[in-house]
Amino acid sequence: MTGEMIAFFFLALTAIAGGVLLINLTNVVHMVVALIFTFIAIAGIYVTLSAEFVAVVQVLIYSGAITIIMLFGIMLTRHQEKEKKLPRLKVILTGLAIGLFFLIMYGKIKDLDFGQQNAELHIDNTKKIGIELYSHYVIPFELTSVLLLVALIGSIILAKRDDDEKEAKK
Amino acid sequence: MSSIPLAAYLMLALILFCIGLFGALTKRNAVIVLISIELMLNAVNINLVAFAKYSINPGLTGQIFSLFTITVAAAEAAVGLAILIALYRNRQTVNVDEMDTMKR
Amino acid sequence: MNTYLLSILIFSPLLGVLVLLFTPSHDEKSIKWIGILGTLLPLGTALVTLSAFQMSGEGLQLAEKFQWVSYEVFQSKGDVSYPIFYEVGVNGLSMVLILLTSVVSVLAAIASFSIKKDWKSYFILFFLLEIGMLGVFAAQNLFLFFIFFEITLIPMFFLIGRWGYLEKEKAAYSFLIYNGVGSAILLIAFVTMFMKTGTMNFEQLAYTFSLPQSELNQLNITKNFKMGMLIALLVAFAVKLPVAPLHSWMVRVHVQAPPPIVMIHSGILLKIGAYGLIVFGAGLFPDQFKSLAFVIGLFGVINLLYGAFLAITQRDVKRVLAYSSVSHMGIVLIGLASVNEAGMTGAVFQVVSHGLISALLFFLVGVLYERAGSSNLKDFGGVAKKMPIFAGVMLAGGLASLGLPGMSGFISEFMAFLGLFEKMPVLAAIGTLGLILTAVYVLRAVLAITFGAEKELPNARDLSSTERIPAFILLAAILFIGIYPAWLSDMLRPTLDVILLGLGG
Amino acid sequence: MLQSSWLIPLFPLLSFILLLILRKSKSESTAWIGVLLTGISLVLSVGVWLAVWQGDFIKVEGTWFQIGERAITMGYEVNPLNALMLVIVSLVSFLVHLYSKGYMHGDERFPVFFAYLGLFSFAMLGLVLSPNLLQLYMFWELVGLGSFLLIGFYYFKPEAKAAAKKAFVMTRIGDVGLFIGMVLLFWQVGSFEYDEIFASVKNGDISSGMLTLTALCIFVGAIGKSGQLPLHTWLPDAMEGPTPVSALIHAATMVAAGVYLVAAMYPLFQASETALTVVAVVGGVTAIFAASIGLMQKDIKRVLAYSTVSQLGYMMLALGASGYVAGIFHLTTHAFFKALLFLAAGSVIHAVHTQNIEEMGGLWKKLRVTGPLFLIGALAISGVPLLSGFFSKDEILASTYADGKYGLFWLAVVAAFMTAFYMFRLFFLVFTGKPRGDQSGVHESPGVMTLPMIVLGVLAVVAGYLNTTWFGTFLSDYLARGPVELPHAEHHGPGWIPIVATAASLLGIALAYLIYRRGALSRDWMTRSLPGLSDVIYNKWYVDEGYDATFVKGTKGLSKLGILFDKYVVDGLVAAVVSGVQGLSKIGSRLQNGQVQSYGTFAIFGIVILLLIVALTGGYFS
Amino acid sequence: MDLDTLFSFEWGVMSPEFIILGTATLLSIIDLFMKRESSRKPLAWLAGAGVLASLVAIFMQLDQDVTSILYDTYRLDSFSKAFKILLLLGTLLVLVLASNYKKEDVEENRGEFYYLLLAALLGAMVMASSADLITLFVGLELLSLSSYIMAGLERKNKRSNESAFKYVVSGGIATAITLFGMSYIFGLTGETNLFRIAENMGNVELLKHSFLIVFAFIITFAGLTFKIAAAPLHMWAPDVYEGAPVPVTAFLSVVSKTAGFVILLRVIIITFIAAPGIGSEPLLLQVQPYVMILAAATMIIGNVTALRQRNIKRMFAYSSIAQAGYILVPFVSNSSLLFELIWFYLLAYLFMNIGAFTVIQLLTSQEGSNDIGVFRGLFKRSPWLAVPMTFFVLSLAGIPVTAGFIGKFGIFMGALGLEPAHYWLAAVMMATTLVSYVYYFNIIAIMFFRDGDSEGKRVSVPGSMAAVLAFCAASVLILGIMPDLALDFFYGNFDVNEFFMQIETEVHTHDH
Repeated sequence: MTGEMIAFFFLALTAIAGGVLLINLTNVVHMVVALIFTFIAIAGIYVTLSAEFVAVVQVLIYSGAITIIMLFGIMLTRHQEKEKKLPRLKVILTGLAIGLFFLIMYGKIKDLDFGQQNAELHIDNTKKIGIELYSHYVIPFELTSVLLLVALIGSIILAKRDDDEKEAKK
Repeated sequence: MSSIPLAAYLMLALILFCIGLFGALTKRNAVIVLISIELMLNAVNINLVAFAKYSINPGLTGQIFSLFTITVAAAEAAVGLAILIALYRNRQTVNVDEMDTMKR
Repeated sequence: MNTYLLSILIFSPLLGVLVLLFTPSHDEKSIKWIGILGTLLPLGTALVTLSAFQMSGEGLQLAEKFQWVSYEVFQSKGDVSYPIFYEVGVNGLSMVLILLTSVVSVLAAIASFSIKKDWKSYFILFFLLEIGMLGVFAAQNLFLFFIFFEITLIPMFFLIGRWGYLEKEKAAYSFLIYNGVGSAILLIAFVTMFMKTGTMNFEQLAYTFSLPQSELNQLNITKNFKMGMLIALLVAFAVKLPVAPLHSWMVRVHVQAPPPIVMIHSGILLKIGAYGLIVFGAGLFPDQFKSLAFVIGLFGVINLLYGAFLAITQRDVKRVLAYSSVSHMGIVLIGLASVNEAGMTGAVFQVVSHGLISALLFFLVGVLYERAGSSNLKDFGGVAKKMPIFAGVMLAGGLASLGLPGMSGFISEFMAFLGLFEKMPVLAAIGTLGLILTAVYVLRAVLAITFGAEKELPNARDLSSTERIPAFILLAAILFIGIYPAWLSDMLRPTLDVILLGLGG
Repeated sequence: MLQSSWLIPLFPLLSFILLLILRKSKSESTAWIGVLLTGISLVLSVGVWLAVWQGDFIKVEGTWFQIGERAITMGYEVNPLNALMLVIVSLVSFLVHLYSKGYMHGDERFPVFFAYLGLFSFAMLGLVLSPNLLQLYMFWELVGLGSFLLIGFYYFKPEAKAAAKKAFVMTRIGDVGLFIGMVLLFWQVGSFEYDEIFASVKNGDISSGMLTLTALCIFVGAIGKSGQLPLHTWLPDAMEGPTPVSALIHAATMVAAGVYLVAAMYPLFQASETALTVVAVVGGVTAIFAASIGLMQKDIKRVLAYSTVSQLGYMMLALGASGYVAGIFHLTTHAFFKALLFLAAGSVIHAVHTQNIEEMGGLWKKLRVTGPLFLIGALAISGVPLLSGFFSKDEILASTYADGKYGLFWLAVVAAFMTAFYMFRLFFLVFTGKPRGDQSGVHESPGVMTLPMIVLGVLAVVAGYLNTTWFGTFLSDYLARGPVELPHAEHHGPGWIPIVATAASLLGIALAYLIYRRGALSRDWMTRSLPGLSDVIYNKWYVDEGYDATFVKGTKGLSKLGILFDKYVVDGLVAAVVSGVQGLSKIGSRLQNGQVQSYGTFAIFGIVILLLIVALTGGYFS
Repeated sequence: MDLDTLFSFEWGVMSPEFIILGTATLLSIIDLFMKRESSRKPLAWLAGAGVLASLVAIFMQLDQDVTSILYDTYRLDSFSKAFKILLLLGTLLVLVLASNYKKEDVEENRGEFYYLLLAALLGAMVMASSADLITLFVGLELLSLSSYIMAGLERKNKRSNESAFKYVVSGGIATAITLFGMSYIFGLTGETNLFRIAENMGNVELLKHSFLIVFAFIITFAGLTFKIAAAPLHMWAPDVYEGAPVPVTAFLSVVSKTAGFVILLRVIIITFIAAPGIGSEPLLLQVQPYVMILAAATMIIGNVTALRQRNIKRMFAYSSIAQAGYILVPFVSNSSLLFELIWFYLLAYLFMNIGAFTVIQLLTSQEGSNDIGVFRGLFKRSPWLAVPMTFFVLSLAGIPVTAGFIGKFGIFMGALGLEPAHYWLAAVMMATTLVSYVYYFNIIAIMFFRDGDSEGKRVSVPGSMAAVLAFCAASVLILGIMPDLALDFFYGNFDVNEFFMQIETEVHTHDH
């Protein structure tokens, strides 16, 4: 067993553990924190897959940005600390469907192997990505900027406090 | 050379995807629902990145795809949260199962 | 002129629509006149068409054809295109029905005095309905037929639902859904045939289906396919005709719709079913039709007896007439089932004759309802005293309905049974029971109103001079056909000969 | 002359149309239109008859319309049989027109009555002139229409309404038989023409089973029109119509149409022994059955009506017993004396305004014309020698005996006895004894009424000499020129037959005299001695009640059942489909519970199910 | 690759998108500098002008050959042109609705509203014009995100909030599912370019993984049914349609749905056209039954559930679910008439649905209720509103002389023209159509047969709305009477084969 293998197992376990905690914890904040572990572990997984740049982005965006805005979201809204369970039957049914889904997929991906791999992926990873983004994928890239702009404006107009509301408070 | 098989990554992704899905469908807190969706997208990203390395035609494409996914996911999370806050202002609740004024 | 004569005929009611659109809706008198004049226009055109029509001419006359819709398929089937044409034409059969349509429409328009509100929209819908009816009979391909067939549906829905009696909406929905079922099946059958053969034209289809089986195999047309198509068509038109047990919508419509509309519905719209059975059933799939003849005959007899039995104890004269229509449509089936000249002619005669008779009777019931505000038999008695002409015409109509010689009903009954007795004498003999039952219920209903001790009727006036026009014209037509049937049979013969040739009879 | 015979029915039709147009006229002189036009018909008919007597026949036909290659024809034909019928019909019709002028005096629908009479005469004459079965059938139905209109003339009377309806429906049952027989013959022969049918019968083109079947079907038609058992019940009820109508339709013409039909189709019947036997049996049984009912009726017209049924049975018996001439002979004589009787009865009713014989009595002195005429009629129908009824009845008995139908023969003799009895019961009750009702203001009818009666009275006496063994068999010779081959030229039964017949009728008269004139026997003698039987007879053997309980109730019951079926099964199925869709709709909207997570679960389920199907069908586990 | 190569592409072919992008940018800037109180009407005109200009640009491109930029991340072919016309036309009409929509919340953000509408349109257009998974995905998300925001635009309306949130959650899950499927498509072939994927799908090595291909197909397909609101991801539609502002609902039911079909056609048809199924059959043939089940389920669920609706917007949501089911029929049957049938139906659907929503917007905003009762006695009150509405409803129900009938007729041709014919699918479609008569005609019945108490209360119709109504009604009728106008246009200008035509643009190897 190579060190890479061990690292993978450790990271995978962390990621899954974070997920399991997300399901089982009752405190909302704890759930988010548990998920941070998962996100970071996934970043580690990316590293093992020679995707350093993606790993960094993962840490920045998921473990950083998204988790934090989610925490903000939790703080901004009043919520029960202890989450009540949903009706049991519903949970079981959902679990059953997802379990089946898992089993069906599992059976076919467990021996998926193309026997090929790209060994040079980590060389100049970031640079290559940059070049690709600005040449081959320039159109979706530019489109993404529009998308982010939309998200920005949208979030502002939706979440902004009304002026009249403020006046009313005064 | 790495000895970790492609299947291991895919399996991990599948597990996380299922957990995310389960969370999205059973958690009552809207924020958790949103974050569970993020987890699902993350699982997809693992797939993409793994396929970028192990595939018939390995290359950077998968990683780039995953970058777009991450961006989009972030935007989506932001918008989702904004909507949630607007909703919270009016309804004073973030419980998903209480959002059922429209049915039939 | 003759080139577009038929199209002019079909769409001539549009002129009325246009004029009405620019007539103020409060000017009821003008609207009424426009309504009547607007139906006279198609009648006039129909008469011109009749004069241009060669009685003994075989095949299609006054045909028009141009390409209308085209679907092109490039790849898999190798440049096959599916053109849909606008093609109309008349043969003896459709000429007769077009005449019937235009005549009954005029009379129904005159009879529309009983309509009390929204004259303008009433007549607009009325005109649209007439377009649909004229088009159905003139259409020469499945697509066009279907379109006109459906066009009749919508105005009818409105006319029943807005101007009908108490349960009008229910009746309108029944009408819509039942006929929807019929047209749904029809559409599936039509499109299937179209896709198999690449044509929608009646004659081409008939030709294609008559090819030897070896050639049909190339088109993937099996005997079973033909049988399936025929059964689909039979079911579809059975709804329209209607054949028991698919008749309850028709009863509802006859009871709830305003009288002039029932005149049209019972007089013409039901006949589309019969027309379809003849043209598509017997015309396209003669062999299969022949092998189903017994079933058709059986349904005919069932219809005849079922309708008659149910008519006997109805309390409402409208219901009596409605079930009588069910019964009389059984005679059409009987005629068709006999698959010979006599039966087929009888069926068409019945179509025309019942068109006139039921129009007359429903007109009279409308008059009665207008006077008394009721159509329950119990509320009437001895009407003959105050309304002798009404009573006389009603009796005459009833007698025509029960097939008294000298009136059109007799000829059709006689020929239909004559036909069936050749092929299935036992069934026919059972069917003749219907003739007795018909007499029973017709006399019961008619006599209950006109004979007996006089009951109070607030507005008992005899037929006014306006009301006499439709009554006498219809009665005259009934007598004319009853006394001189050759006029009709000569016109029909070439067309029926073609169909019978296919049937090998 | 013969070429214009087609005009004969048209004059009454013209009368019908003219009078219908003049229906609002208050003037009773409109009646003369009808009288005049039927008079012309009568003259023409006599002319035609004379021409036929000379030996001229005619048949003219043209295509009416075509069914494929087959032409359906219309036209007219004159032969000995129908020439005779023409005369009878137009004569009686003319006389009845005349009589009605007086009888209907004061009726507010006076012209309409004459219009109806015209329509009926038209139909009856047309029927007689028909050269083919189809045309006959059409006029046959129109005759029914005329009868219907006339019976229902007093439309405001519920009884008249019911009677008219009953007459139409009952005869229609028979008509359907005729219809079936006619159509079956058509497909056997390929034509409706009498000639061609007879030719086919002669050539043996039709199988014997089919012959019997068609003959019987046609006979069913005759049963209906002629009021034979079991379709006789309409005829007595039809007496609700004005009395002249009864004389015209229910004595002389329409009811005779059934007999005429059998006679006209005689070659067909001759070809089937079974058919003839059936005709004879039905006729014989009807004769005695109706006579028995006639014994106890209290309504003057009903007595006459049952008598008519009985006499028609005689005619059928004659035809069935190969007594072709005898049947027609009796048809002729009966037309005269029965019309006479009805008109006389009408005159009585006109005078006393009641039809119940219990309320009459002692009218002989007041009705000095009607009384004797009625007596002549009664004597004629009873078969008292030297009057017309005697000869024709004798002929029938002789034929029956000669044909070997001895049972029917004795039945007929008994019927003759009964006939004599009830006729004289009637006579004695009405004209003799003390008045039992209010008879103030009773006076003899006017001349327009008595004149036709006198004409008929004369004929009732002399018509019998048309065919006697004493003077000559004119009628027989005359009919022999027709298309029908007379079976065996003459039946000369044993010489004792007239004696027996005379004895039977005299016995009947004597018995009636004893009971109703002398009171030698108590009137309720029979009621007391045989209560059950008399009850049954008084109630007309409960036939009406029987029909009511079976056919009428049965039909109504079936109809009600049908309505229930329509409501619960036919509509119920539709309702089931509708509620099925609505149920689905309910489930659909319940699934849509507003919970976004449920939506997701639903989606995952959808996907998983699809994946499972793929896995299972694709051999995932193998 | 340097700037020269970058500039060497025919960027001109993207002019429709650039126009939209430019207009959107301009809008947001102008909006920023406008006074709060000033009317936003000019912005609507500007937005409309932009859409119109873009439309013109597309018409000018009609005879342009197939062009592709950067490995099909953008391609201009007949398919994209044909469907972009629909998208633009739909948005143009929705803009009119939006500019007339009066709600306080919306008023405040009206500028953003137009901007978002254009952004969503841009996403949809990119979807129509791309043959690359990544571009398609980003386009899809641009459309989705804008739609989420628009649905929630009435910030103070609880229903609007709720609908937006449900939309986000459902959409997020759907996105994840779609992506999960796509990741396998990508993974198995190592490509994001659709044509290359198709090539690689034929790879013999993949035969071992045929199950995964089918799974990927089903998951992707199911995920994509979200946009067209077809089963099994249809359940968001009624709630979102009900809560969203009417113009947004119109947009979702027409433009967004059209875009959904566009991406479905692109991804599914191109990618899997040569893919092997389990065993020896081709995949598309093998999965036909499953897609048929989905189509049938969609029609049944949509039509049957619509029966119980009293809320008019909700009813139209179910109606639009059902319509999606109809359009899936030719898709399922893989007919050779596939593109023209779908295109024609969507065109017809655009007119009838937007027309109907125009009337709905006018009525619901006047009456302040979404209950179907707002139609009560409309014929008496405003016949000129009732009559066009009748046309739209009849067209939706598929009654002749309307465009809807021709569309349905075409669908039948597609379903029945094959060997073996899909009789049962046609039967399901017909049966559910019958069911749909009940609720469609219910609207008519309410308008015509029930004279309400709101007698005399006429509905005021602004000029631009009247124009939309007239245009839609006329189009519905004209296309119903002369469908060749549209079909000839389609056949004359578009070559379906271009859809399958892979263009080898210069391949840039990574030489560094």
